[in-house]
Amino acid sequence: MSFVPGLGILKGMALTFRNMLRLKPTVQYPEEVYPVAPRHRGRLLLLYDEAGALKCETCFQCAQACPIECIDMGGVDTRDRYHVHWGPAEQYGERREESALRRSGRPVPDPTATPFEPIDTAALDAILADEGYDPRHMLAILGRTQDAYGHLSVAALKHISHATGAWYAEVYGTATFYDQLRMAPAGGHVLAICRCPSCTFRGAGRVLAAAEAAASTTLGGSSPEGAVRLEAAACHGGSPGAAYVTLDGAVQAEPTARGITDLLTRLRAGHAPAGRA
Amino acid sequence: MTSPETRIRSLDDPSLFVDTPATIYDAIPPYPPRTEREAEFYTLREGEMLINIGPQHPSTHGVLRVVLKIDGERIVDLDPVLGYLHRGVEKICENSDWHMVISHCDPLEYIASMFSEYVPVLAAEKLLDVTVPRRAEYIRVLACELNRISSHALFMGWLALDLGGITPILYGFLERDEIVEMLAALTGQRLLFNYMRIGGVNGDLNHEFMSRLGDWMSHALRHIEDSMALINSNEIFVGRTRGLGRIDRQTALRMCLSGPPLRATGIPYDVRRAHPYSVYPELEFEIPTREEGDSYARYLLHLDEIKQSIHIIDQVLHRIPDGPIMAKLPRLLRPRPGRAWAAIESPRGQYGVYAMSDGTDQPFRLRIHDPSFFNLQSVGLLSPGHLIADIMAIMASLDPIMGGVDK
Amino acid sequence: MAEVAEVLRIVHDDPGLRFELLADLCGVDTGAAMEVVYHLWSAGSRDWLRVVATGLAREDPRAPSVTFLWRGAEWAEREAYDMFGIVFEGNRDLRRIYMPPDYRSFPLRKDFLLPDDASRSPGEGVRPMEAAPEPAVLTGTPADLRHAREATP
Amino acid sequence: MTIVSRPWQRLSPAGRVLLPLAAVVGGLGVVFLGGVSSGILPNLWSWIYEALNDNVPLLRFLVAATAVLLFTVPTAFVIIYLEMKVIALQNLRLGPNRQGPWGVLASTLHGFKVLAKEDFTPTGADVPVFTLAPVVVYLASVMSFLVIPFAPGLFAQDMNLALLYFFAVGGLGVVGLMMAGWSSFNKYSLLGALRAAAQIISYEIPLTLSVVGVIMLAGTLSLNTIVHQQSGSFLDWYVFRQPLAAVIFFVAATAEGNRTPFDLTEADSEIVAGFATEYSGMRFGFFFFAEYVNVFILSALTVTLFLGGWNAPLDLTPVWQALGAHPGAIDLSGLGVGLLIAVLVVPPILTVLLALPFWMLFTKLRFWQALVIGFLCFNALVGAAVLIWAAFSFDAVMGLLWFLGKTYVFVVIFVWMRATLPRVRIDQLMGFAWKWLLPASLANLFVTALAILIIAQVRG
Repeated sequence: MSFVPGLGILKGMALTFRNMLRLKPTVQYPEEVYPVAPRHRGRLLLLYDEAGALKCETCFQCAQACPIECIDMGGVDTRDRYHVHWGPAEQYGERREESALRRSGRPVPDPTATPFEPIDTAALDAILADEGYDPRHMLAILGRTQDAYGHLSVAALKHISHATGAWYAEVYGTATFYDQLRMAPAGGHVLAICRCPSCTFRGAGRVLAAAEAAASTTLGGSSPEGAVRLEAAACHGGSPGAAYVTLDGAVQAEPTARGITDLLTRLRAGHAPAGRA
Repeated sequence: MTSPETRIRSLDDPSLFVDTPATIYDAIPPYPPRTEREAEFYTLREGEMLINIGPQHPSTHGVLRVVLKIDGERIVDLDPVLGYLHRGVEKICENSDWHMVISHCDPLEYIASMFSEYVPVLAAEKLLDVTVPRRAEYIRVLACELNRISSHALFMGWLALDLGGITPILYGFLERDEIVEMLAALTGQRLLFNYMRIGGVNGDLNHEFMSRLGDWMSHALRHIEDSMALINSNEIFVGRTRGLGRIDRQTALRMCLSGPPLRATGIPYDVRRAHPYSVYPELEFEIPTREEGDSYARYLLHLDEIKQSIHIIDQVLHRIPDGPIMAKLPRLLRPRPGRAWAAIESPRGQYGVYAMSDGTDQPFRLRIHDPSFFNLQSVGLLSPGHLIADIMAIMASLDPIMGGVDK
Repeated sequence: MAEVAEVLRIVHDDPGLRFELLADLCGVDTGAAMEVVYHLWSAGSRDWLRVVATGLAREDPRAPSVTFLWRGAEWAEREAYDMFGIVFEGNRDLRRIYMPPDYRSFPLRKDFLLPDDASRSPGEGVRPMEAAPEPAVLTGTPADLRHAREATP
Repeated sequence: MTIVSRPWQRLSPAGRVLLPLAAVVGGLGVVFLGGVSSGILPNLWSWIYEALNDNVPLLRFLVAATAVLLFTVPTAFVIIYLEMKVIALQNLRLGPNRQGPWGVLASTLHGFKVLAKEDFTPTGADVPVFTLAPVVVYLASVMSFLVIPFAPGLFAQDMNLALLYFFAVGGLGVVGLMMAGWSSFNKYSLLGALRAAAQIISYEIPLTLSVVGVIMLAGTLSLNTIVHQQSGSFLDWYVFRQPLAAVIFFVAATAEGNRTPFDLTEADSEIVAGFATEYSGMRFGFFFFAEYVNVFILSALTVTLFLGGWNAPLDLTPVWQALGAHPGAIDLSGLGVGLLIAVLVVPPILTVLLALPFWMLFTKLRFWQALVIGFLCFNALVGAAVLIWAAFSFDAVMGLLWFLGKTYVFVVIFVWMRATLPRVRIDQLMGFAWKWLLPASLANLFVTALAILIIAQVRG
């Protein structure tokens, strides 16, 4: 195949040379911004009318009509409580993974659908009403629920999620993050150690290390046979002389590493506390 | 080389050792061949090799895998594998109402999405026997022709990019960007416009759109002409595309080609003239055709079509009447039970929809006929005997859009 | 069904008609029977010609292939087979075009059960037509409706 | 937890390397000083001095070779930046302008980024060959730097077989490409490697033959003498006596360096990235730099052979003499102490003088910013002055300027072709080499020989 590099190539080269000297249409984005047409629908923004009121009254028509169910809306009712929640986002994510998992042939673990026994929600509703269904008081709600029921059951967390409108994942996250909140019912005794700086200077660190060695578990967990459970406590600056260590709420007189180790071994051995009825 | 018995890490899960080595180069499918064509393709003679122009490849326009049987550099046979971009649009449309069909059909031919949303609207209007106001018809023609020019400008850039030229793709994008910004001023979006409605269009012409259209029309043709002069007469470009993928009239008809590949063989089949729709009968334009039917003829054809489109836009701007842009239609559309076939001339060929309605507000069946689906088929016929570099040129000149092919 | 090929050949070859351009070939499932719809165009006629081959049995729909007239119909027939299961005798290359090769059911048929994941379900996603479950009647206050998603089985 | 181990654990990994190293060096230093001062160790210094003295040429070659090797890296960076910018300007876009003023640091940052990337070895790759391929390719293109005469006295090694050495080393690059292509266990790279072999071998022949014409005229293979023979005005350059050879050389050089329109080995649209498909990180960086060093060498060789290397087009020294720009013109030593004061006083005055216009014109600028700009302008001025003074006083600097100027003109032409032309098909490539370039170079050879004989007869 033979071609003589004749006029065509040279004309092309001349054109690119001329273009090299021409003004460039590039828009330097951060400094200059290309004018967007007024009717541009690229901006997703919630419209306000001229009086400043929100134009959306959470009728969920758009979330219902959306072909790919990508609209996640949360609505506040008239008494300013955040309660109505059209949230495919939560299920959407799980649903997509679920179908992918099922298509791959693996069994589909479905924690939210695992049957959990319902609880009597009277006490829980009282706590929620008292806190005003406000998701920002989540830690207080969970603490009082644990005091009321002994531990945080899945049913309780589901109910709190529905009532306050926060996602179940958020509530579950808060419950599992703090050491003093426990999801499993505490079988045996609860040994709580304060972790504030003043107690640590007085030896709480060594006590904790000894307790973890003796109960062969870490803070927030319970010993293998469930006799003892280690938790973090808050001495609120109250412990004058020694580290603040409590066993089932009773403050320990000599909170030293050796003392606590003996206590825990006795508890785990006898599975019944010495000297407690 | 690595001997088979050494333990090979699996490609999927590096922590897993597999005894049989990961057959990276094994394009032959593990299951037995299902048809004689598959059996004949996957039996390799002496000196032949299977190579994947894989789903991720710089010059497959979208996600397309082509298994090439090559002997040295020469292609012996070719088997395109589709389905990588299949979203089941037809099944989704059967479960959504007539308005949602438009937004589902938008991303099918995403480079010219004004056409891919115009056809289901046309079919629905045939079923509903609704008359669209003339101003809406003219706006539709205006928007479609603008979109055609932007799609053709991009085509020329891609063809040159697949042949190795770096500059034409950017000149093509410059042209396309100007038009797409104009359409964004009219419709609100740059790529998937979602502008057509059953019975009319979404918004009327506004000042922003008309001013941009005005100063674009003043230099429209001159810009495209001189930016494409870079490759029109370039000896290397002509040498690579002249006589490549030559189709004669009979094979073109037998391969059900449509659009530029068919008109490049001399057959003047253009749906705007063959079966006029909307206001095209009143507009005066002619159908450019070429005789050679090879890649270079297809390339030049796109240039002529841009001239015709600019001519059409000019006429539309002079004749556009006033009046409403939407017909009076109830919010819930329940077309009469029946069937309707509607087809328009998209930049890649005849784009048709066969809509069946059973009286409910959901279409009973929505068959989408995409021109790239049939144009891509002729690659299998044209490329045996050429080199690997040529298959890129042939595919680029047929200009398939994988969104439309895989539906 | 054999006369469809005959009809198309006449329409294609007859000098008076000369419908030499196949605009579209598509499969349709009308619930009762399967159909194959051809659209043809000729320079002479003002409109498209629609040839409908109806009455194909639902269990084993068979239709003659038109690849001897139009080689381009090969992929259209492959797609009809892939989506409806219509077997076109005479097509050299009748295999699935969109679905993965080990896919067992035909998605666009009316008895295809969408929510059930067809590729893994024992019934291959096919639900007997007559046993279509009637939609569960939703009772209770709007609050219950809010969690209707959990309520339905 | 003894005292020693506690700080050792706290040391960072780098610390664990440097600490013992410092200890060892310190110990040796102490031992060496002690030995020398106490006379136990003989005075090493004189021994080293004699060793260096008697093999100066070897030392000169070592220093020159390392200098040239180090010089290739900035050349590659400059050419990469040049290509990015020129192609961008021709594509009607701005090109890199965020890294440094006008994006000057783009290519250096590109180099460091490539250095930082993980270089992954694909499964099934032939590991030793895979890792050595980039080294072979890079060395092949860099070794031919040794032969190029940059300026009258400035060259690494003046071999009398310079051209033969150049083509021998150039051929080595193909071996590297084949190694890369074969060992990466990937069909695309195999195809790329085979194409590279076919292309470079079939273009090596016209390249070499076109140069033989020049050799016949010059009579030597040494590039230095060739450049010396082209001194005088630009009419003595060989391009006017060997025009066809120059064209053939340039076209064959484009194919030799895998540049567009012959860049089939790394054809993006066909075989993904050719032989370099499986390479990432610094290994790919070597291929990348080798390509641009090749561009520089080929244009340098074109300039040396056909455009008179470092000779100026017109010998204007008498004109400069008349203008008083002879080496001794500016004699600063006469100032004596005044020179010291000038060095202290002149820069700040000039900086302020240069800063004033900026400060007055741009109200946004604060005074210290204007001062900085003034200082930069002052530096630019002084640098230009020194450069001009050096150019006129040493002909090596003037020669280097001319040589680099001409070479970068050709580099820009290579880049210009890359922006404009599409790629050639493999059979067109082969056909062009064997059917057009080879006969042309043979014809050129024949005509040159005939011309020499006739001129010899005429001059008798």
